[in-house]
Amino acid sequence: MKKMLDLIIVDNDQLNQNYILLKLSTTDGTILPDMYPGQFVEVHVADSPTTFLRRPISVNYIDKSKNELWLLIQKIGDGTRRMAEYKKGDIVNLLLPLGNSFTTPEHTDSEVLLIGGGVGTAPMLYLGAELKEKGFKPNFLLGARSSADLLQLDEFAKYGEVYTTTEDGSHGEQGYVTNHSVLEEKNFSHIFTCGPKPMMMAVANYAHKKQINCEVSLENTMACGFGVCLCCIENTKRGNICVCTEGPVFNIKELKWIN
Amino acid sequence: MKKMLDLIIVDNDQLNQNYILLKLSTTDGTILPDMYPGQFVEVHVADSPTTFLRRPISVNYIDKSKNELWLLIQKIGDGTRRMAEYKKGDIVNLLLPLGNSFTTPEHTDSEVLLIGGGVGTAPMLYLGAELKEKGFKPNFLLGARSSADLLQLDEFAKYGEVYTTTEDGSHGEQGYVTNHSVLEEKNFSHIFTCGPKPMMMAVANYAHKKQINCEVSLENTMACGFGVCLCCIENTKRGNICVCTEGPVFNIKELKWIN
Amino acid sequence: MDKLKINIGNLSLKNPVMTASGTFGYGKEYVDFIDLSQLGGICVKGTTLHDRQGNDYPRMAETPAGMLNAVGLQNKGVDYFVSDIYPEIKDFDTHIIVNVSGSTIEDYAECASRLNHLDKVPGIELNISCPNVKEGGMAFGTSACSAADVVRAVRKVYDKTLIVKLSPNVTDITEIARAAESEGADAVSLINTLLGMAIDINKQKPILSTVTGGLSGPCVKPIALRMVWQTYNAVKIPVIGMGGISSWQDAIEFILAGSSAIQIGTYNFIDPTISIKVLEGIKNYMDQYNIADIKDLVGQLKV
Amino acid sequence: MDKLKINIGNLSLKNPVMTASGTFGYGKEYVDFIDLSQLGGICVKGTTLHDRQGNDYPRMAETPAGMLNAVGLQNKGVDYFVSDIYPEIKDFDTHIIVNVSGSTIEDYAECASRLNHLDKVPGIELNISCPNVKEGGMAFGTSACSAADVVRAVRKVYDKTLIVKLSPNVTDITEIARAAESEGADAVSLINTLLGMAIDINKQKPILSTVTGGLSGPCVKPIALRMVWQTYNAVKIPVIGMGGISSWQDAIEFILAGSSAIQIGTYNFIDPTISIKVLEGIKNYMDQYNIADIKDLVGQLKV
Ligand SMILES: Cc1cc2nc3c(=O)[nH]c(=O)nc-3n(C[C@H](O)[C@H](O)[C@H](O)COP(=O)(O)OP(=O)(O)OC[C@H]3O[C@@H](n4cnc5c(N)ncnc54)[C@H](O)[C@@H]3O)c2cc1C
Ligand SMILES: Cc1cc2nc3c(=O)[nH]c(=O)nc-3n(C[C@H](O)[C@H](O)[C@H](O)COP(=O)(O)OP(=O)(O)OC[C@H]3O[C@@H](n4cnc5c(N)ncnc54)[C@H](O)[C@@H]3O)c2cc1C
Ligand SMILES: Cc1cc2nc3c(=O)[nH]c(=O)nc-3n(C[C@H](O)[C@H](O)[C@H](O)COP(=O)(O)O)c2cc1C
Ligand SMILES: Cc1cc2nc3c(=O)[nH]c(=O)nc-3n(C[C@H](O)[C@H](O)[C@H](O)COP(=O)(O)O)c2cc1C
Ligand code: FES
Ligand code: FES
Repeated sequence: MKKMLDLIIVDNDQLNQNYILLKLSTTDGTILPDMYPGQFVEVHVADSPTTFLRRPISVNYIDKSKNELWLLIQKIGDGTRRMAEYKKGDIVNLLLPLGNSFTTPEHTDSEVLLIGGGVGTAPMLYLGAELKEKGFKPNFLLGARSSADLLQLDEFAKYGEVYTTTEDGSHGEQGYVTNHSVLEEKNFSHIFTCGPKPMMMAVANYAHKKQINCEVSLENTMACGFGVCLCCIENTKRGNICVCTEGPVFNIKELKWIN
Repeated sequence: MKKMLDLIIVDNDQLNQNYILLKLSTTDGTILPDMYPGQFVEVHVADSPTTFLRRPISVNYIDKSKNELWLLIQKIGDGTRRMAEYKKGDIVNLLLPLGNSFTTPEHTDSEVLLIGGGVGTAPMLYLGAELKEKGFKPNFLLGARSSADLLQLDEFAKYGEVYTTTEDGSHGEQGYVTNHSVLEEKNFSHIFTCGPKPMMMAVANYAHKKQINCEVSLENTMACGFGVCLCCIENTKRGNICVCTEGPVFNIKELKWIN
Repeated sequence: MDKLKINIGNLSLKNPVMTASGTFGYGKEYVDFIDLSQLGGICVKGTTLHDRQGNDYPRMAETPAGMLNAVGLQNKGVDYFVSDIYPEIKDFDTHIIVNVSGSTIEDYAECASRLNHLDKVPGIELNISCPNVKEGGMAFGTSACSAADVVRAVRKVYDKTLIVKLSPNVTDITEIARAAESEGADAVSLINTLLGMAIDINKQKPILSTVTGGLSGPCVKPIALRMVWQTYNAVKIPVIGMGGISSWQDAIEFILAGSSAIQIGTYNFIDPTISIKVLEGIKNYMDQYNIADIKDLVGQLKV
Repeated sequence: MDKLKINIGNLSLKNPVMTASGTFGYGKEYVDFIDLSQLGGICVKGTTLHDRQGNDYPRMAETPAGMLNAVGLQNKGVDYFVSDIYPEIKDFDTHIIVNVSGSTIEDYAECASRLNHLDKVPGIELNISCPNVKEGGMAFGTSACSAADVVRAVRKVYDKTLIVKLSPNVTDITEIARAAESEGADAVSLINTLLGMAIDINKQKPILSTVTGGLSGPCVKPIALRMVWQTYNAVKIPVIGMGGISSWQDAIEFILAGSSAIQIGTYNFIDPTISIKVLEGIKNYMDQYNIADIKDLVGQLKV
């Protein structure tokens, strides 16, 4: 069930000058609604005159023991910059949980690969954590421009093997995620990915060629986030459908991406 | 010369739940521009989505020794409420100084009365301080609904005799300023007033009857504050003129108030 | 609660708070957030005779205190509505108004006639003002003559409450309102979106795939309010006001300007519970000012 | 700096950044804040043949991301301008454009003719779009026919650069633009304010003394941009774009949509130095994208 909730900022961790990690909890100790990997929230940025609509942000992680929702945020424009200024104790209004979620593979011995690019790594953390909890052994392949954009590596390491690529070679292998050697070394049955569209398209093509089951999480311009404005469409094989309700997670078989 | 300046909040004193006193200074220690009693500033409330225009606020006091500009603010709507949340260290953008100022009487032995009502007491503090510095012995007559709305009484006491009225009798004489006994007891040659329009009109009528020289400081809806939008007019004997440049201080002889 | 009751044609609304077409889906998307039975009515998504895929992506641009949309009436057509959606929503304890659009007069009429028999749809809102479709749409709403033609055709085949939704992209909205009235419209609703545009200066391209799109949200409120006031003074049928309502104060402004009912659009995206808050606010305002019947507020602006 | 030069009729502006009439006084009010010689031009306050007291107070209402005004062309008349104001401002090192208004065609023409001989006023902007005066004003700007009549009359008596300022309160702004063009206007400028309204729900009265007033500020930007784009595609004379510009990014949008020059209005109230910031931003943008001549940006939107 979707809710509109006022949550309280428990922590704002300035990861570096471009990224922050917000930790939120309920104001009265009630348990956060169930949220699944791949889902997102819509943040109301109340005090930014230039931010009229809510901002969609993925669930980065749910710390069940602490009753915390984590949001990993890249400073892009006024809305995200304002969020980056939130202080412990501030109240933020959210719609949540929104969207569908990644599909858990049937067999826990499936070799699963979670590919994140840039801030698109955000949903991969929670997905990895949940997969591990269910008995999978997730592999993470994280790509970024340079090491400064590789975030939460320690967190990822808690849930599986972490591979990285950077465009400038400052961390892990140099190049794009689709060139990483682990793709040759291991035999993946499932790929989950989120990141810049060109990266996801490359991943999708790779997965298609190798006949690997592949789900991608799309970003899109959203006005509502819960299926009423019809602004966030992806032109899929089933026609124009809403990313915010029928996605953000899509199996590549549904998309018109493969060439 | 008018300036657009970023000033820094040095102190935000929550006087009570409706009023705050902001103290601002320059960010780099340069001396504040000269400002005269009756002048005002236009505050840019940057982070209130519902506050598009600047907000006019009177100069409450200039603490020359500390290089501080004081603004006394009543919480009315979103703009003033946001100002009330400013914290030490916050930067605020202001236009200043704006408007004309009160006229200093020629002889320092003139019996001068400064009448303030509600938040209209704001400019009276600086006016009283300046008059005292010039050798006058100002009398202050401050009116409010109840004692909670009588502000800065200790400050006023530094510069002259303080008389008060409250509508509920919780401080000073009960009733309106125009009923205060000091008006009978002393022989005033000059009255300066700022406050709600009905109060100022009553004062103006009283002064006119008694042939006391009287200046009033008008409030008005302003879009610019420096004479270009022509929104802030008062219909005077000289026609429609701008309160923000030809005022806010007017001699009652110029106004069409007296009946 | 009777003091909030209001009539639009034969239609009796339990209160004047409705939600605007294209911003409220089919209502069911909001059941997690609010109790729909509290609403006066729901205008569901624009419906056309045939299935429409709508415009290409991107369809949205944020603007100061508002947004542009270029959805282009994406919907599965009236028959799908009747067979698949209607059964799911017909038992909501509120009035469901179907917003009807078309590219030709015949389409409008045919679409309307297929809705005529639906028990739980007591009225339709004729959208002669959609700026986001190539043919028809707004074109009908920008001339009194073609507006009259559409309304006349639909009136012939549609028996229940007929609301005509007007375009603000005109020199004189009262002309169009009078044309609709004279052809038998039971009410007019206004405003639809204003035609606007936004540009991505890095790509040097329009943000919307359609170049221009429809502007809505608080930014349009002053214009909408003026048009409601003008129209209220020009026609005898009820006026349903909308455009930028984001608070109960806004709703009161629209009612004072002459709106018998109001619709909330874009702000549902920002606060999906806004309609209920607006309703509460109207009630409190009426209590505060001792207003015994909402009808005593409609158009009571002192000028 | 030559890469910023732009021509409007015979008038050569050193850069495309101008300030809008009614928001910049006579320029002198801004000398404390900025160096006027950096501006491409200044449109001074609306001037009429005779002295006008303007409308009653209140004349202003704040609205979401904008404001309504009902100043009503308060000014001391053209003769006072010529005798008292002109001498004070004529030596500013920028172009002074006088915004001319009237209630009758004869007034417009007479007012324009009295400005014809002023050496340092190289052009006038004909305001056929002011929504805040009872007679004339906007009425001229909402029909192609009467717009043509005014422009024709003024063109006969005014030799220098004639800019016609269009009203956005119309169904089709390109019609009016073409009418102005065909009567010899050297350029069109747009948009003037949109007719709007605001209500004080406690007093149950309009906030403005005139009930309705003119809406301006960032809220109108999407509408203005759309109209500039439409007009640019409809006429051959230069288009001067305005409406809600509050940043250099906004100005670039207007230029890409077809504005040869832009004007900044309401935002001067919020930031009196905004015009200079916009100019700097345009320069940087041109550097960033290697644009050698501003003319290569005008209307270069890729659609
Ligand atoms: C389902 C979903 C999940 C998301 N999850 C996250 C997340 O976990 N963390 C996170 O940091 N961001 C996430 N985003 C992206 C985030 O929503 C945007 O970065 C944010 O809305 C930008 O708001 P702003 O006000 O800061 O910038 P704006 O002022 O809105 O935009 C500034 C500039 O960036 C461009 N821009 C805006 N949004 C995007 C975008 N999505 N992609 C590329 N360019 C854009 C604009 O066109 C504009 O030029 C997600 C988006 C979606 C749709
Ligand atoms: C020259 C001048 C000097 C001023 N000096 C001071 C000062 O020193 N301290 C101070 O606290 N205030 C002062 N004011 C008043 C102050 O500018 C307003 O209270 C402020 O603009 C309100 O902004 P807001 O956003 O909080 O409220 P808004 O949201 O703008 O208004 C909320 C409600 O209050 C009403 N309102 C707005 N402004 C006024 C007003 N001026 N009078 C009565 N009702 C109003 C509005 O109509 C609205 O209904 C001064 C005004 C002027 C013109
Ligand atoms: C995303 C979106 C889709 C819309 N779709 C329709 C529609 O299908 N039919 C219609 O008549 N109006 C449609 N509208 C217009 C709204 O119903 C309403 O008239 C307009 O948005 C003004 O109200 P607001 O400012 O409260 O949103 C749409 C508006 C938006 C924002
Ligand atoms: C207070 C005010 C007064 C105005 N007076 C005039 C005027 O005298 N003549 C005119 O042509 N336009 C006048 N305008 C309109 C502006 O010049 C401009 O066209 C409009 O405000 C849109 O631009 P903006 O959104 O940047 O303000 C006035 C606008 C405002 C806000
Ligand atoms: S964002 Fe509104 S439907 Fe997806
Ligand atoms: S506030 Fe603009 S002229 Fe006074």
